[in-house]
Amino acid sequence: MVTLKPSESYVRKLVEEKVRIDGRNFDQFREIKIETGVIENAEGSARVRIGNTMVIAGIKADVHEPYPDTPNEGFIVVDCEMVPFASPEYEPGPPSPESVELARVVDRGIRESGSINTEKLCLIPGELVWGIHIDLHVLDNDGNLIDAAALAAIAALLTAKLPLYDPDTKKAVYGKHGEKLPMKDRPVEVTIGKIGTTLMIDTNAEEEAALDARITIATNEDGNICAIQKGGNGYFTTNELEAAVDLAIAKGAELRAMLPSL
Amino acid sequence: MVTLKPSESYVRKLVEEKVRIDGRNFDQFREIKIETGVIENAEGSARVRIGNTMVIAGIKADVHEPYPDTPNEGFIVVDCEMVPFASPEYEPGPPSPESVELARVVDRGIRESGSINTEKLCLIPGELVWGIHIDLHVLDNDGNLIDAAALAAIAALLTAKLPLYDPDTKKAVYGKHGEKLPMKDRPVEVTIGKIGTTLMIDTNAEEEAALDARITIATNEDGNICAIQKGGNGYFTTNELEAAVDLAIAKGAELRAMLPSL
Amino acid sequence: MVTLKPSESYVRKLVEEKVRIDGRNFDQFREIKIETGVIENAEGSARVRIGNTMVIAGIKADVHEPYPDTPNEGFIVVDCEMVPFASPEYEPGPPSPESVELARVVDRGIRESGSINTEKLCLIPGELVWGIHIDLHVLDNDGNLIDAAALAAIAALLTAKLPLYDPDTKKAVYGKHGEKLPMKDRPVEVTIGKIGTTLMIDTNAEEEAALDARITIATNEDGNICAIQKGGNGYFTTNELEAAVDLAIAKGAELRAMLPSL
Amino acid sequence: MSKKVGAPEALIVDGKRLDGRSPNEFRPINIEIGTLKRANGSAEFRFGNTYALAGVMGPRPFHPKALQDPQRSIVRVNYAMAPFSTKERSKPGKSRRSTEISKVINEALANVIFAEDYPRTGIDLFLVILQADASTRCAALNAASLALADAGVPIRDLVVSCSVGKVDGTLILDVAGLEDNFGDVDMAVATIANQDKIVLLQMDGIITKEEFMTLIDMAKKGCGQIYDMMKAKLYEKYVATPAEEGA
Amino acid sequence: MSKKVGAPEALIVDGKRLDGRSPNEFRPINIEIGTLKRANGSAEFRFGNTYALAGVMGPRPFHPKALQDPQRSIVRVNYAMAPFSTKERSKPGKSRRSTEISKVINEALANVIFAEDYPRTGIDLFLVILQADASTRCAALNAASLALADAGVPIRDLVVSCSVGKVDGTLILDVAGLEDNFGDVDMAVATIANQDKIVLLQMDGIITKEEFMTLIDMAKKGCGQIYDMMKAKLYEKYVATPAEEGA
Amino acid sequence: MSKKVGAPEALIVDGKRLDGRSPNEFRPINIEIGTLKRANGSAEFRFGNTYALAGVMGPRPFHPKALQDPQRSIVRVNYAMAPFSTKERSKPGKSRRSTEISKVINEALANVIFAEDYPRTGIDLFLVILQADASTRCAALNAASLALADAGVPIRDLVVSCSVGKVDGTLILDVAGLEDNFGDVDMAVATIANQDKIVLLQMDGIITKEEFMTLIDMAKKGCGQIYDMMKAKLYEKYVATPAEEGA
Repeated sequence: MVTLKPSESYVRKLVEEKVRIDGRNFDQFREIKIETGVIENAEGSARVRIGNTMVIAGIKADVHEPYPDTPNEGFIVVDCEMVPFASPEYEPGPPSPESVELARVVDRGIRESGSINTEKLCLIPGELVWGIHIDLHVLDNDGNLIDAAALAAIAALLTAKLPLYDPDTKKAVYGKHGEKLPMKDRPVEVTIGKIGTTLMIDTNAEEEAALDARITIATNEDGNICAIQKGGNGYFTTNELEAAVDLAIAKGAELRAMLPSL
Repeated sequence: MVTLKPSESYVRKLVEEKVRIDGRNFDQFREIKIETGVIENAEGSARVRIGNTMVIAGIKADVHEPYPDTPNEGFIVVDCEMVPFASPEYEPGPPSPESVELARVVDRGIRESGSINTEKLCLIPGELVWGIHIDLHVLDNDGNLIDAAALAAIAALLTAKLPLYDPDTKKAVYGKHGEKLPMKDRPVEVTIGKIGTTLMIDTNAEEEAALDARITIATNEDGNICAIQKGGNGYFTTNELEAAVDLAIAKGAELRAMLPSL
Repeated sequence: MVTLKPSESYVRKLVEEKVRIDGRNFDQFREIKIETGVIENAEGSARVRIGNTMVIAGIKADVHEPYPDTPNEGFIVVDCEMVPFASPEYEPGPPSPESVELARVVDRGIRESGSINTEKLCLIPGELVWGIHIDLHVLDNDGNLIDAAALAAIAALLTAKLPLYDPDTKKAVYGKHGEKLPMKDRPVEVTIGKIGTTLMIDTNAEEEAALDARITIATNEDGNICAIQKGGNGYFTTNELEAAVDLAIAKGAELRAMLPSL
Repeated sequence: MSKKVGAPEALIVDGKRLDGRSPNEFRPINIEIGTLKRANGSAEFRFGNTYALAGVMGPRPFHPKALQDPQRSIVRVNYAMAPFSTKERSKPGKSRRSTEISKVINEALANVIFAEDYPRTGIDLFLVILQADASTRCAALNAASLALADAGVPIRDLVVSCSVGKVDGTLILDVAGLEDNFGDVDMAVATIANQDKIVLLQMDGIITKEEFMTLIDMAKKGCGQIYDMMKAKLYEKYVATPAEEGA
Repeated sequence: MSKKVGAPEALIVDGKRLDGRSPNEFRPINIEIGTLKRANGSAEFRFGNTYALAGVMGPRPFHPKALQDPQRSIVRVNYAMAPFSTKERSKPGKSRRSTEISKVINEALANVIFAEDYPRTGIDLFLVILQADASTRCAALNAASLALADAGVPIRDLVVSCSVGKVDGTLILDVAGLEDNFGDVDMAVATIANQDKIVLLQMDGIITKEEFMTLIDMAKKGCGQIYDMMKAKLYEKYVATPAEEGA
Repeated sequence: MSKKVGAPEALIVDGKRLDGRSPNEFRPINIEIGTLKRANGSAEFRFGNTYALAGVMGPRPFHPKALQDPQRSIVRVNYAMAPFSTKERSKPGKSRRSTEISKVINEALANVIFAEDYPRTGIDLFLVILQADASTRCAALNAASLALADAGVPIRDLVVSCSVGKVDGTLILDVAGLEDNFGDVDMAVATIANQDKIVLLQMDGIITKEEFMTLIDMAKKGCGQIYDMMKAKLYEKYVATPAEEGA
């Protein structure tokens, strides 16, 4: 059921009084649930709920030619479908800019952290490699989609098993799961929202309607930064950026602790 | 020239009085004309007229890789173009749901009856096969398109000759017709319309505007059913379904008698 | 900055008095500037300005399979992008009919004149050839786009150098320019506009809004015709056609004199 | 026809199907209602590994305005497979198959929706197959009916659907993946509640008239069983819960 | 240039063309008017194996309303090849070629249609090439003119079209398939009736000015012949039939 | 990770970059304003071989009318690569990359455009990369700011942008092509004028917090330098020219 949106100005007024619309602390997540293995047909899958937000990630692997500049490495592709029942604002049709951005930001966290050993995804050097499709299905959008999607993606990857490879047909054999994906890191993304001069994590849909700007910071197992994306029509100062990085590192560690181990 | 549509309610009232708008019996076709070989560039072709409805089917064959799950068999593809001069309701653009449904229902009749021996369309096992394109062009829509299109498709297939295959270039040589298509059966489709509690075949455009529901039943040479599609916003009872099957078998035999022999 | 359009009727009235809106003679070009080598990443490039009209042509070459009917020849492809800042009438999206026509008319002048020795673009007979992409970017449209685009295309081709071909990878190596393109002719296109009974060359945007018809005539080095395209909602008489051909040959020679030599 | 790649030796062994079921037995059926928070109504329906999720948006003002129907709500159905729902990844986006299935599901539901109660509006049904193991259109249609009920859209009664078929010469209920791929006949049927009103019917494969009539009978009985389960679940959710009493 | 794959030895042998015609001779021309029942006007035009079918829908209210022209009817032309019209199957849908041909046919017809008689309406011309053996745009344009007349759309006069060309050094009328593929010059011309008003002109291939002027002359004469045939057929259909007398 | 195909031996040799620059040095910057005649405003911006062209159309009435915003102008940004801008030809048309870049550039400019001054209108910014050698979004954004100023669209101040990065362990300003392809970190930053207001920030690659803060500092200084150049060029064009005095 749709909840009535408190007006943007009400959210902003509360924030000025240092209160969040749902009573949380500014550095506090809503309840997070991670379920893996929810889709048997997928090589790996995860359903992540952050409050009322729900995203499913499914991993499919297939045999492909490598990209010309990395002839001995497999590759990943991230796609995002925002199912139109996830938000009254969504419409059927080609991916919106928001959907494209989401997929690309999740992709960068996984790719730039080096979390997948793509060299181990090579089947025949220069000829055939595993292509890993990460499909994100946004099923319920109550804010903070990027963090939920990134979390679903890495949880699905960490529990994924490749299909078998049949050297005779040079094709994948599905339904008989083989080795685990060669994972090297567990990047997570934390998005920090800004309303007025206040920073907060895990914004819900009401808060996002009132947001000045947001910044998504992906961090890796070492606590280093591996990707950043600023969004929204506002700005960040240097001090705000530093505070955001600190939040991302600390809260990223919290998220990582919920993930399956490497 | 466009004919004025009698109102839907007038058609329905007549049917209650057991009269059709054009005076036919409920189990009576309009005049049917089947001409084959109307397009010389096609491997096979047929123009079918049922009353004022006119459909052309053209067969083109080309050399393709087989589908992975049938490596030693050729395949068929059915496409439908509803040319926008065929009805005031048609518009240029991507195929409408009606057009997609038509192509798929015609496809199923041909495919499920096993009418084409796809194994004989294999050129090099696992490598190259004949792909048979059946293109349906709806030129005039005065109702009962599915039956007309299915009839045009099977008439075109029955009279089609494959191009020659050049083993050196592994390509088709057009313009020099080779063997006939390996046909095994002559499926036809009969669509039964329902207005109120009355069933009827070969509905014209006026009747279709007043239709509650319709059911298309494909039957084969043996008088068995090989595909069914119910359409429209209404329902059929079990008794109505049985009556529809009986009509489809009896009337299907009539249609089949007009076709070229196997 | 946008200039205010004089009304169509004013342009026509002036023409009746044998005067052009910008004071030129009817057989006189505006100032023409041709710069080549403006895009280093391209194999060849040219920026052409005719008055306020500006078009950039960029040449890219890549290794492709040949077309089936010319197994031992390379090929050309011409594409046109009318950037929406070039005219208040342009919109983002798929190419307009005007854009498609422009690309095809430029293509025909180059192709039909035999200006490129496509046999010399063969790398492995029947297997691999150079495909030459000519991309036209219309940046400012103040009329006479076709002549400007054709001029940019041939200037870019005449100064283009192929990438190196690596026989091991069967791929192009970019950034290390190899041989010049095998050019045999220097076709140019001259478009003659008609307002009332007056013919004129190099119409500007104001004149084009008032045009009855236009005809584009491509001529080659020998002064013969190699492609013609009539456009617009009006007609030409035989006498007008003859006068147009004479103009195209004479003015084509003027344009050709501005081009790099073969 | 030659055996297809991947076909099992037999689909019925000692009277039992590959997953151990008897011919006239459903796979485990799982129903959840109201699983989505932002949709106006939602439901999940599973036949074994076939997993469908339905969400309803609306009734809401239809856009663009020029296409509103002043007499009734415009119902649109969008059936789609998640890319990870199948063994080989399904390409996202509309296919001819999904267009056809959306159409027949829409026509089936048209029998029960009081669209005339909401002129100028649109009701959008989005049906997502999260996992596919045959009978996906039946699962999607059942989820759709429940989602409409959950959204409070007035309907005459629930449309319910199941599949029947023929494998190795045996007539079966609730066709599963391998039975669909390698069997003889696959037929999807939907009825209004447990009434003799068939609102969806699609069949592939060769069959005699007698077999067809038997399958219709099996399907109607199957639909009746599903109707009972769906009603029970709605009752449990909307009537039997203390939360509702307090409302 | 090397000989193209499939090219015949010669296109002219003993002064005769491959199909036995003399250089200045048409293929058999076949005209049918009013072949479609649901279109507002229709016609077929054949040059030998080239077979074009035209249908007119309208004048009818233009949609969307916001784009109506309060001064005149908006004429749209849609030229398309049936997939089975060519030896190798043509992919359905718009191509750059079909876009260009639709544009030049529209411009040619703009010379004769009294579009200002029907403000706020649209006139849609759908031209289908059922079989292609060169000169398809000429056949389509002739069919279009006749379909407009059949629809009762007021026109100044018929636009008529034929092709001319040059093969093996010989100037020819009505270019056929192999002559188009392997000849030197192909030129499509259209005139208003038998007047010296050229409303469509497209040429490919190298030619001198003198040859060009000769081709223009041949084309005009050819168009005149076609004009007579088209007028005769219209007369036969609309004036000479007893049915009309009774009306 | 194995070395990528085409990677140079080293990106920094003797403290100098491949093109001879020191780490904190820009490539030659070239700015032209008002290069287009038909656009309402235009500008070119080059970092070395990276060559961006921006044109503004509007403010002009927004179409379709139903989507006009009665409170403000709707700003649309369209970033695109010319097919010949890259070594391997770029396929024309929208890509996911161009969609994302258009979005972040739009959000950056939203900080400065007084969109509320032009209700019911649209402002369209078309950004074309004519040649790509990394930092294309920065060049495009700088060109966009200048084109807005040239068009007379009221803005709070110029948005200015540059890239920073890390190659071979060294932090650098203004990332060029090979440094982007084979370096460790690439980061695009934009600020409002020379203020501590970061309106665009995208980073790829692994970096510590300390390095990140240093890069932010380098980027802000770089943006300040570009701001001075852009202002000087605007002054030169609009204030210092005798033509303006006469106006």
